[in-house]
Amino acid sequence: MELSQTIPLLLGLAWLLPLASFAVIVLFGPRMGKSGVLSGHVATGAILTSAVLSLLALALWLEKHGVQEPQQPEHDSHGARRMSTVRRVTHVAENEPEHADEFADGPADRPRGIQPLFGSWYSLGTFGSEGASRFPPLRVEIGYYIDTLTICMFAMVGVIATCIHFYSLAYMHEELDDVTDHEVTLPDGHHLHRPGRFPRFFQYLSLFCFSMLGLVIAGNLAMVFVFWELVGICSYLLIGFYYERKSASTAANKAFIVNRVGDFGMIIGMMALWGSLGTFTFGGPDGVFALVRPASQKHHLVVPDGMVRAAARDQIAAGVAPTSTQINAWRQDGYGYGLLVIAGLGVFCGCVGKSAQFPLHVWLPDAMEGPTPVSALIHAATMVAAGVYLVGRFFPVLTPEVLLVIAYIGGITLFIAATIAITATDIKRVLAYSTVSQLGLMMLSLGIGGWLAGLYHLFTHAFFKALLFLCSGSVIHACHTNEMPRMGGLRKKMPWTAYTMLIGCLAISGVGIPGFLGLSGFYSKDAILAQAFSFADSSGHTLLLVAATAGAAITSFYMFRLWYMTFAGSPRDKHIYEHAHESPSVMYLPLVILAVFAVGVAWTMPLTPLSLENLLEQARPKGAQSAGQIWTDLTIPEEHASHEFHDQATLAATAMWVIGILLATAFYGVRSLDPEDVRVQFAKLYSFVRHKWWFDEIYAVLFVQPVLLLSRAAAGIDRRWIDWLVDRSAGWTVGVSRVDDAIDRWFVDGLVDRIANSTYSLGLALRGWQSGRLRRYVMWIVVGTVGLFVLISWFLELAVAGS
Amino acid sequence: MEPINWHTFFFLLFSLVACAFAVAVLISTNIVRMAFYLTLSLGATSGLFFLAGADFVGAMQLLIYVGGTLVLLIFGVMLTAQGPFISMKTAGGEWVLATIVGGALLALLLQTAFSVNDWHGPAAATPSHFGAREASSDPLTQPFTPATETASVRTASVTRGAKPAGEPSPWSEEAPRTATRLGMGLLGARVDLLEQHDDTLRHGMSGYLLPFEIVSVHLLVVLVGAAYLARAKRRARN
Amino acid sequence: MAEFLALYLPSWLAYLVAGLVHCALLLLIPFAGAMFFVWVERKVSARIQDRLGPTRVGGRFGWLQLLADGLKLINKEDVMPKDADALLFRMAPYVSFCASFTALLALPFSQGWVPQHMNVGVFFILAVLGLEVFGVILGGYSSASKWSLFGAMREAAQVVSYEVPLGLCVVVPVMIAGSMDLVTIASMQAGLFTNWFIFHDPFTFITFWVYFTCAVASVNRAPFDLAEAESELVAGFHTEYSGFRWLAFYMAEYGSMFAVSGLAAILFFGGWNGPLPVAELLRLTHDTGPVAGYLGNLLGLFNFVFKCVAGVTVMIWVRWTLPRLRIDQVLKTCLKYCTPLAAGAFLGAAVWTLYLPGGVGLRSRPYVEVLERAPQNARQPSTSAAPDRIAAKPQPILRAGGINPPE
Amino acid sequence: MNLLSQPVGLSHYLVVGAVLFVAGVACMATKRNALGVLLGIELVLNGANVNFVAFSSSWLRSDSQFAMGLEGHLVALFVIVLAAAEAAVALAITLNFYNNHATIDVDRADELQG
Repeated sequence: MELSQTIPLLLGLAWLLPLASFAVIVLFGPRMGKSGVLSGHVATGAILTSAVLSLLALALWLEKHGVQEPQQPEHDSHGARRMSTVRRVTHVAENEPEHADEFADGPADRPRGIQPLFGSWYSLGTFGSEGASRFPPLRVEIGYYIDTLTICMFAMVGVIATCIHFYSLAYMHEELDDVTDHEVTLPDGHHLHRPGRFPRFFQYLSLFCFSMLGLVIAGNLAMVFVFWELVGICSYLLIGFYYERKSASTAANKAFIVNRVGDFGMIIGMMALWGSLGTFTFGGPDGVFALVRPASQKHHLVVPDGMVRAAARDQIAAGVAPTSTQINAWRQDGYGYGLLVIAGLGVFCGCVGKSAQFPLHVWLPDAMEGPTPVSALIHAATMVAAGVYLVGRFFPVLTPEVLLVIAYIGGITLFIAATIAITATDIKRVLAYSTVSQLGLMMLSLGIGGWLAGLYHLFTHAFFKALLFLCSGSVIHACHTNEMPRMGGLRKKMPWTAYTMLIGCLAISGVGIPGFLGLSGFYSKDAILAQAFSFADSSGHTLLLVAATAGAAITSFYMFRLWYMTFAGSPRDKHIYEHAHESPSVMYLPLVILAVFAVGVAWTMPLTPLSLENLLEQARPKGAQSAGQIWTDLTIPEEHASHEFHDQATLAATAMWVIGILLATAFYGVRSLDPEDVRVQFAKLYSFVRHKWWFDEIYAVLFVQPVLLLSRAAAGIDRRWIDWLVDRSAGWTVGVSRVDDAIDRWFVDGLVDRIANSTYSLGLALRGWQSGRLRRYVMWIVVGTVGLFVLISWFLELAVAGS
Repeated sequence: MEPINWHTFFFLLFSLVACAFAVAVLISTNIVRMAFYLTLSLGATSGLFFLAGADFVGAMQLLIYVGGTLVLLIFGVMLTAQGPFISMKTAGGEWVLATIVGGALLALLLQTAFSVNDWHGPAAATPSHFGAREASSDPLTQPFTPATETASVRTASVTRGAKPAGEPSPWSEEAPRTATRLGMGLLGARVDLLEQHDDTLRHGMSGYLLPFEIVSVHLLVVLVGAAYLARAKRRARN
Repeated sequence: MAEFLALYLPSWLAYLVAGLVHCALLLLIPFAGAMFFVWVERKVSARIQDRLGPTRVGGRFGWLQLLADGLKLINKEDVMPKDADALLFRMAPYVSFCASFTALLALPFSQGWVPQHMNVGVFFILAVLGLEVFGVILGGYSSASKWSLFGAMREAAQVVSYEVPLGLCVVVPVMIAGSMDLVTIASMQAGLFTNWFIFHDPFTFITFWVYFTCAVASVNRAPFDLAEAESELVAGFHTEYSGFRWLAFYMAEYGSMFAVSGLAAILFFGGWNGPLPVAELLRLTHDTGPVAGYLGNLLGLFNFVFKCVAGVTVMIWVRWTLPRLRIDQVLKTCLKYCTPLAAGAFLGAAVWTLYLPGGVGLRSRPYVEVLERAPQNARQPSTSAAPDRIAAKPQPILRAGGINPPE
Repeated sequence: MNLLSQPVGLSHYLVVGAVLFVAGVACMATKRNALGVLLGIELVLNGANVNFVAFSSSWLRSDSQFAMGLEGHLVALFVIVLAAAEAAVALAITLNFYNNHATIDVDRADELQG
């Protein structure tokens, strides 16, 4: 089969398999094996298969397209550095001549073009008809848009999800039989005792995998939105998995509602797109990308005609003919640019909600109420990254202004979350906040034009954060508490977990030896930092640079704080320490696998250009960054330009992680400094950060209370006025019905009775024929037949004779 | 002497058996024997089907009717086989009545059967059809024996030329594979109509997929219903 | 043969004679077959029970024992219960016998050596074998004995319910072959033994075993012989029978055993095609000439009969190995195990044939070849027994399947 | 011999069908035994089947282009199958009747008469 059919087929299968397992588990879940234990295996098998399929697709893709050498200008300094690193096996000499033309015509039409595969599997419906408006009819399709990014995402999601499924098999085992939930106390003082929900868990997981993959492979914005909501609902269901716990159900609702806020923005963005362009599809000649960055314009950002016309509708209404020249004139005047910005911002709003960016980041930490594998899969590796992914996917449409907004939102998020993570003591919350801040980092990087860097970090982060979460899960599994202060010294008890987690921490702190080798985080972070440097350099937004750098430091600090508090030192809670134990192998083997990925996912396969970075490079959207039209002095630097800053980026990153780790070691490792002192020293600051910057409280005051008040008022009105009205009308109705009743009794009934009586007497008359003699009936049938035949033939003769 | 037309011979044989045992069913009073006679009658009828070239229907008749239905009936017979019910006399008056009415019906049917001239058999052919007639009647004069197919049928089928290949007698080489065609027909593909050169006839003929489905569902329902009734009765007993 | 005779006799006589000869040949199977199998059964059961079995009569292996049995049975007095339904009582054994004998009528014994070639052969055999139960029921009913009645009822219940999985199993090879014509089916499995349908795919493999079980049940042999459960019903439906009528029942039983084994051999084991295509290798086909073809057919005949005898022997073996089931167990076996298994296998085989039409990789040659070879075969004027030109009919699906308009 | 040498035609089949049919009808009309009535029904259906098959075979009639072709066979098949179903249900009903009234005399099944 031709590759362009094979790949969608493979990915489509990989996408649908979890759905199948979901269906199976929904139907037969509890009946599969003893209390549904098989459902776990079904789900695991499904996701394993789709992971294999995705990897197969990746292999096919590589085998078709290969991987180009990264084609960025090499400066001798980097040249030396590159030569010495394993990452890039390229030669300065070869790349030297390329500079000139590259800088000449910009990256727009660099021969990076691997055409993405796009198409439609199934059309859900077509709204509007051809030629009814100036738009093509809106086709809501199940389509696909596959480029290297998609395939990599598939592989990543597949692998991680598989690991996590295996892990969950063991982690959720107590759900197999009845569970006594010690966190729920019933009114009668006992703890809640409920049947296990093993199959339900895996059915949700499968549904989630299906939705996530669908979101990744989606070929148009509408489909993205659908699966966007699907992953939302999955996360809702899984956060509220222990829905008897008040905290869990509130957390689930919180996550759901907060996400709705974001999705509202997203819907606005979609409306802006649809209302002006009349299409949702990404790919294709009339797809969004092609409209915004037409190849004719060397893929530069161009406000599409549709938006221009939409903006200039008054003139058109006034009778100005929208000829192409006129439209160009309008475009020069900046018509429709606002729409583009709105579209970008709207879509980004969705991403803000989904990947917990600054105003809406509050849900993610609470989402940790869900089972740990869920936190690992959904709230660390995949779903929350979906926002970043969507920004990356939508990158071509985003104007510099939007990008700047994104960058700042990301920066703020990064910083806030990082600070909160320092003081959090709940092991999962620490990780949650670190997730938030890492997502902020990615957003920031995307916002400052570091497309590759951002997505690069998305991948590496997915691996080590999933690893970290699973480790924390195994810790919690071992000591049945989330509170780090009650742990400590677990290193000896659970070596596997401890050291895999150590690897995770190193990876996330971006540890590496500059110029030689590093863990995955190292590469992605210094790519981001480099971009931040170049951005700060080109357009003096230094704050972002500071945020990114500081963030890096804080990250490594709290990660090691976490590790030391959990594994190092002496046990603080004897009881817990006694009962702690290493998790079963099915739990720590995934850890090992993920650890391997966390270390090596960013490495280059020796002697080949094959590396994650170069892979993503293939998917980089065409088109150069243009200057903003609203903030005209704003230009997002090209990413390839950031390589001259690689040195200071690397240095900064290294310095940051060194500082962070040293601090953490000082505070929690060797305890030469006492955190308590600091806490006392900055009591106000501490409580401020400890209370998560009072976000929840502020929101409570700003939004929740007003809504409550409003609803109370509404209830009052309801009771006082509407009820009164209803009672009255009821009274009237009674009166009317009395009259009606009389009419009914006298006229209608009289009529009906008469008919009934006559029918009855007729029946009495006819019943004599009903002899009940079967054979008599047969006789009559035969007689009737003969008679009929005779009659008919006779009449026929008559007719013939008559004619 | 002119050769025996074995088709006729076997036709007479089977039809006699069928009719005779049908009448036997009618006049016998012992219910078990009636069932037995019915078996023979149906068997003979399936023989007639084979003769008429409907081999699949014939086999079906044997399998389902004779095999299934009658076993079922005999079941009933035996379940209710108690002295008084084995043979229940019918009043003479009803006999008379039945005879009259049945006779009328029979007369009617016979009259209809012989009313159409073209139905008297291939021999009663108008000369215009002669070639075709010769051809398609040829196999009939062939002695009836398994898979006898002498040159005459060949030539016949050749001379027939335009005529669809579905026509020759059921025992010749080009015997219509009714099984396959019926199968395809039940699946909605009327492969036999590909040979139907007469558009007016091909027109409006379609597959039988829907009836097939309906019948299968109907069967299911019937089975469930029968099972239910059977169970209900047992509950009624105790 | 008929044509040959027709040269010398008036045609009707010729065909009569031919038919009679065919019948005589076929009658050998129930008669001689029954005797032989009785002897085999005795010997096998003896061996299984660590005895010697008949040894005296006629030399070492007691090979004359069978003759002695036959004579004894024929000489026995023919008794009939007083208030039996005479007509049915007399009829019953012959009904059974005719059924199982007629089943042999459609069985191709070798390349084209088939008494009555019909293209719904499988169906026909199933149908006719199904009729055998009538004799049993009538016999059981008419002999006015409660044992017989019980036996008959059990038999009826059992056979009626076992028709279903049996039919399902038979449908599987039919589906693979795309024809209900036994000759076509068998000639499709020509070549190496890997072409046999039992090796066509895992499902057919399962199907065969289910088929065999159901076949054993439908000819009511142990462990399914509830109709004549000696321990409970004196002798089941033939309690009241003796002498030749009893012998008829007996022959019917062995005849139908032979028939179902033959059906199995054709459907699953390539019919007259040996494990190695010896006949083809030695060019013993009708392409080389009538005599060679005749020899090839003899070889085929040997193959086929060998397979049938093997099948029957296995049945005997089973009978003397397994204990008898209870009636509820019998029905449970049918409804809970055989039917679902058969249905599943049918489904699987359907899917398999849909996606891997060639069957598993071991096929020494694809069906297509058979199909291509078939028409020339059919065209060849052959001089030996009539039906062999129909030996390899093209797969009807290809011909009449509406995929390609008829020539 | 003349009789035997004549090829039979559609009419002959129809005659057989008619005889079966009438026999069945008469059976239904005369038998008091419910099962007898069932047998009659089978006969009737069978007669109808004979007609169908006869009409569908094209070499029994001189106007062979008017043969029903497969239609007849298919209808016959449906008739057979439905007859089987009908027999099952009717039998079940009969047994029920038998168990409730301890008789299978259809003349006794007249509780619904007027």
